[in-house]
Amino acid sequence: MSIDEHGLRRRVEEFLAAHDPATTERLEFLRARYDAGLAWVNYPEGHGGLGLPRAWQPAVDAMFDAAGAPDNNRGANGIGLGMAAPTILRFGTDEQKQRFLRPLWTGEEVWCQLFSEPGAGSDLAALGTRAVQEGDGGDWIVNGQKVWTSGAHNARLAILVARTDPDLPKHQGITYFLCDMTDPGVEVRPLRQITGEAEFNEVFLTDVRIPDAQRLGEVGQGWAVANATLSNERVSIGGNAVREGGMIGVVAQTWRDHPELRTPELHDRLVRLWVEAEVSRLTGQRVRQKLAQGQPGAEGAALKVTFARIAQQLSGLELELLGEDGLRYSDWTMVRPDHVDFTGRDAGYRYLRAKGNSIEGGTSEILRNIMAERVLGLPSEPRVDKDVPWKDLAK
Amino acid sequence: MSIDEHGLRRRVEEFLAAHDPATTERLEFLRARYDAGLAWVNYPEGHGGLGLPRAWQPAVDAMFDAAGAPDNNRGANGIGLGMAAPTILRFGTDEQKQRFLRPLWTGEEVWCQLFSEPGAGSDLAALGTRAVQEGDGGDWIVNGQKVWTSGAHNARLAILVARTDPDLPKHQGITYFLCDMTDPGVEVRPLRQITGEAEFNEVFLTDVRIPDAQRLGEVGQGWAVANATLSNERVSIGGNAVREGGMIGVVAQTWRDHPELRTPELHDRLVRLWVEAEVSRLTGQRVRQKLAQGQPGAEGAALKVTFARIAQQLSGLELELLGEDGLRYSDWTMVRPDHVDFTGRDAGYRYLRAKGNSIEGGTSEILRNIMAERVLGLPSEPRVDKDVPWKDLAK
Amino acid sequence: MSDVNLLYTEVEDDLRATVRKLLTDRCDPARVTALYDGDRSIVDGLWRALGAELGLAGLLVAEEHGGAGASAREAAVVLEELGRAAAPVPFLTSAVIATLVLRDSEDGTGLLGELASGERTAALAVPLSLAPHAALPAVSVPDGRLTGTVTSVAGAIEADVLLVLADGAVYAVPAAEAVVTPVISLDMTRQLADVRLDGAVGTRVVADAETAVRDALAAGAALLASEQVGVAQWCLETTVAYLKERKQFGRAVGGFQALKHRLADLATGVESATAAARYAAATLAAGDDDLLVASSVAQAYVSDLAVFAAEEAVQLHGGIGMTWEHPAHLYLKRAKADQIALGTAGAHRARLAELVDLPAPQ
Amino acid sequence: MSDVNLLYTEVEDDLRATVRKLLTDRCDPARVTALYDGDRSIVDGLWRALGAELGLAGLLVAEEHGGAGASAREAAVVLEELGRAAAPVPFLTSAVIATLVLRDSEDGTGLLGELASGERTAALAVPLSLAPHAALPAVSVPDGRLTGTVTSVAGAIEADVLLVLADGAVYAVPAAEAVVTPVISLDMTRQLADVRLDGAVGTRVVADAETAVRDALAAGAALLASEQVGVAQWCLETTVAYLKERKQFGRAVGGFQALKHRLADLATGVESATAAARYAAATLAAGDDDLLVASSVAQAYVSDLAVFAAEEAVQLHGGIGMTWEHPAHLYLKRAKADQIALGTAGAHRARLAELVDLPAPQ
Repeated sequence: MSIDEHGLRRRVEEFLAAHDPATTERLEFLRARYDAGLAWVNYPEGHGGLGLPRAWQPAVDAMFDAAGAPDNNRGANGIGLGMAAPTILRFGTDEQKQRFLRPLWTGEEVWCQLFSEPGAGSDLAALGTRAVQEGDGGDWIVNGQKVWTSGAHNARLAILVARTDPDLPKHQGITYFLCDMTDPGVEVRPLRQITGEAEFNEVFLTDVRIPDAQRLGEVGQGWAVANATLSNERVSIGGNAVREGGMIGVVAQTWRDHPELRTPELHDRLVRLWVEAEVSRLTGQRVRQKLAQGQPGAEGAALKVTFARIAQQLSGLELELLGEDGLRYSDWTMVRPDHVDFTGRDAGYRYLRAKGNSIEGGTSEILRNIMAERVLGLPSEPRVDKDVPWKDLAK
Repeated sequence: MSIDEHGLRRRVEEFLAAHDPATTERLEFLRARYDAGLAWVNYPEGHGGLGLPRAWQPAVDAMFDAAGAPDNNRGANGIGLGMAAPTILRFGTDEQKQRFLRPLWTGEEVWCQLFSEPGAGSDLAALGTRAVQEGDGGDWIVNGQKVWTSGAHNARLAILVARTDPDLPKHQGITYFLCDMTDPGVEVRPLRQITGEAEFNEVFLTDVRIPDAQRLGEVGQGWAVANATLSNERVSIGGNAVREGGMIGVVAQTWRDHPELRTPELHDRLVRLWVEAEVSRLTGQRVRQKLAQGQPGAEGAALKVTFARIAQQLSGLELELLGEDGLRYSDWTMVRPDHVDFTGRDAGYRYLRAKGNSIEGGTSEILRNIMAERVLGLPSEPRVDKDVPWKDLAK
Repeated sequence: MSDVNLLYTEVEDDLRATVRKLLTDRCDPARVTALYDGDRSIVDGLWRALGAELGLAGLLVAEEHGGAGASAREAAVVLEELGRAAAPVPFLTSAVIATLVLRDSEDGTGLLGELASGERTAALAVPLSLAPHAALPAVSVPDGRLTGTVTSVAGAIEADVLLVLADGAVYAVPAAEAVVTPVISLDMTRQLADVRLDGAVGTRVVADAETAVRDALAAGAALLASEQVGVAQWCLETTVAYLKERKQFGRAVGGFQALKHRLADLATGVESATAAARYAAATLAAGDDDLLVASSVAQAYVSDLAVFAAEEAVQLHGGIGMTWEHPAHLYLKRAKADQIALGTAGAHRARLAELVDLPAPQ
Repeated sequence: MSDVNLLYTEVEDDLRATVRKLLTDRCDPARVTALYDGDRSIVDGLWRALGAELGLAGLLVAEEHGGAGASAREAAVVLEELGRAAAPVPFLTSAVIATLVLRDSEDGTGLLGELASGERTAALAVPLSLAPHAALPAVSVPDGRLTGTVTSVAGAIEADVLLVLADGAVYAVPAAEAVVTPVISLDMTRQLADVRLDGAVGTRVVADAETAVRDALAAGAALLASEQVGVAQWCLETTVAYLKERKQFGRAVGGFQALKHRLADLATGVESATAAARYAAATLAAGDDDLLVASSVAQAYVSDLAVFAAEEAVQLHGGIGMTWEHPAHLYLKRAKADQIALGTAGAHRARLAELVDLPAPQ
């Protein structure tokens, strides 16, 4: 059964007629929307979608929004929606898709990501968290430490990579799991950042038990699965949809609001950055047009590097523009924010928070390697660790 | 016999009294000055010096200049004075010092440098020019091609590195020679550059014969000797002695002369570069003070990198400042200049010529490696070619 | 503003392939380099092939006047290819700028048809460095005869007709009526000339010079960005290819990480420049109100990026990039001259600040 | 101008060693970080040890007034060490700026002696961001009593005496006469306060505020550069050490060429910054006419370099540099606040343009 855009619109109208957002209970509404295939229309039927082009989704969302439909907790479940879901869809068994995708989309189950480790950093494949299976087909017992986990204290489930065979070279001995965050062996500690907030967590895993049914992909195939997750992450960062979106909008407004602070040198820097932000917006638009045409590319990496650079330069400029006010800060109290807004709070916060933009989700250095090798086809670094068993690597 | 600064001054006065610059024949005067140890006072007695601190030389030169003494053709013999002489002094036999240093200093014999090769580039040690000895203690027969040789068409002698054992790893099979440029096997062809001029040459060596007595250092020791030569080269580049020396002086003058061309953005860039040029002047001064105290350092590399960057940015800025006039050039005719002035001719020439500043005498990339490894002690690149015989290397 | 197509259509890809093939066959770098030694023999034949035979001279001219009736998007693709080849033809000056000056005029249609067919070639008599928002130069017409000098005019050497501003109007002046003195130019692939008129006879072809000329210059600036993209693409691709081949220290030089990161940054810049130039061309093609912003954004970004690309190409080629033999210098000189052409990046940033309400300090 | 010694003398090296030892012992990064949570317990003891016991409070005070009679060169060395430790002491505000305001005054010598001994600590009541050439703030003295507010004053929290500008003169006001309200500051290692005077009683200590205050601020700017050099040196050295240790992909991260080149550039910048700061200090010490140029060159260059060094340190430490636990953020915040302190780099460049005859467009 294939429908056109017009048919899709009609289907949304019919759904809304049958489920009045004003009177239907929130969760009931969301579950029904999922079951009607109107959650993410590009997903297959039976898993919240209708197998339609992804490009049609925005129109559907707009119709639901206009009708006052409840939202599915997008802000708090970005990792679930953006990273866990497409990975489960691609690598999961039917049972896993059945079990996890609906409560994920409705926001009943929030997800976090247990990838990074203090000892591994950019070299994610060097991770040392161990998972040992209790006999063939038995549960996996996981021990180790993860870090940079946003939302871990609110999450019900996690995507997790762990080492299942230390005798293999590092990329080969990794397996991917879906981990229950309510397991008593999971301890979540806030990790305070330079902004004063604790937006991330450290997660300590002690004899955490994961059924083999919650393994995603084959044993030892975890690196490939994790890479699929990560490439989903990067596309979502970088490039504003509208002119003066993001940091440039904030700083341009500060400029317009404060004629008394203007100097020629700051003007020159601001206008340069305005141009760069506008060009990066156009570049993002072009990348999305390429993706929609199915043209491949690692340009998501370039967009993210550029996004980070511009955000950092703009937020640094804003403090110099503010001068005396740039010396003042709002609040150093440690809090665990539910929601992170790169352009929110005060100028000092924006400056400090922007420093993370070139680290989280792949450092700008790693992304430049990716661009050089995958886009330009330049030779990779001489690899000293490629064929060495993980346990014998220098650490 | 050790003398103090006062004694040195008196010695110069006595020499000038005995050799009136106005009436003494030029070469006779220069040879006498050399023999009196007043050529380069830090050189040993008998070789044009008195074994005194190098820092005392400027005062001596100033006294000779003030007296109207003839100059020793410095401009045309920079490679001889700056590179060949210190290397001969350090590695030469007594006979070699006796034979070569005096005519070098007096300018009777101009030198050039036969190091770079088209196939080797920054990887100088990969050079392929071959030197084969005719029996034990016999002459060496040299074949190969050199490039980027300035002044080759005016030179009487050359410092030359050639491969004497292709079966050894690349750094070990090199030997250093003093080559007679009048040998019939030496062919010099002008190499035209992007400025239109041919400031450099290609030199083709066909069965060039060099007596073993003109070998400098042991057979196979050429790499160490060449490195001594190159570190002498770099100290001499970078850092102006006076405020607004070099490119910044030229561009600042253009700015002052043309109020009608000024814009705020060009002003900002110019003032930034003025600051950088001034700071680089101070940095050069500090490096020279360190050297005078005997504090070691590879800061010559940093000075040269900075010098090139500033010269390039300034000369690029100047063309934008000139606008319409920046679109015009003086002359594309191919000439072989006797003398190169980075800040001479017109703005277009300055812009193009400055591009060479980050290539000649060690590219900025190679110099950054040197700084990272020698100054900061960072690990060197994984070397794939260190222990491989030269003849088996990828080329 | 958001739904403009920034990719290339199939028609545009086909046009590109045709132009590239012709340039590969007939625009040999050695003959281009010969321009610097005064040998201009490549120019006429190449322009005849491109302008008249391929019909590019009339690309932007309506079909009713004998042109192809194509849009600025196609002209942009042609300019990308001309930039990639550092081609010495008066396409930008005659088929874009001079053509657009005449396009909406009643009086100039005869000339427009001749330009479209490639029969004649024209040049607008302004300095190449003139920004679209700068004061326009004009000669005087004391007795109906044009008298005065305009310096550093691009395309004047190749032109049969000069479009000269005087008295608020545009006059078409046969080149034979003017003294056209070639200038030794930084970029000899677009050699400039000084134009002197001494009581020349001209035909009034556009009544309102101000609007027609400013619009044509803004369009020229929007499209020049595509030429600059072509220059930058050549520099990037040639450098990447060279560094994959060139071995130093037993490895391909392109495998050294410091260079990889620089090339990644350059590639990012070239991708961004392409987006900016495409947006400017598409906006121009659509007659979108955002043209002035799009055009200045493109010039502000792409001008500097193309220079950066050419400078990186020279540097990363090492000594070979400094030689007369290697074509890199053709692109360095073209990129630097293009940066100044139709207003520097800085001039366009200053203009943008006004357009997008980022006021300069008073 | 050319023969100034830009190196460190033996006396200076000895002073550095003493200060560094004390800071290593008593300026623990964890206690410095605690300032951000309102625990200021480190400040008093550390300042007593440095200022009074080591005698740094009187470093710039003549021996006849109980000081050490040292020069700005020694003060610069102290500031380098304070920068390296991100030390939260009022040396710059009290022992440099306030002290220099009083130094040439007849009336202030009593207070000067108390400052020299470390008995009392003073602060000049101006915003930390004030450039030496900017308009000076002043309070009013309607009836001989001082009334008004000065915001964002550095060193006010630690001060017993505030030096307040009013009526063209400088008044010494006991802190108890003022309402000093601490400000949550971007850099809590130099926490600011707002100062409110409401009919406060003060003693007139300097008759010509204009000259004394501007000279003191220019000297402060010249010497702040040395603090910034210290910050930058810490960032460079800590990052290099970390990258030699940290392994990724089976190798020390510091062996990857892209990072090596960045660190080489950073090291070049730190060396250059050191030269600029040394020149400013030496020029100040010698009473050289070139001071204003030297001071603005140092601020124009070193302010930005220190921020760059701190930003590179955070980035090259990866995630760990973003954590509260790692001290890198102390230096990032100090560097950024120092960049704004006593005029931004941009403000000093604008001043320099006037001093060295590079006129801005009219």
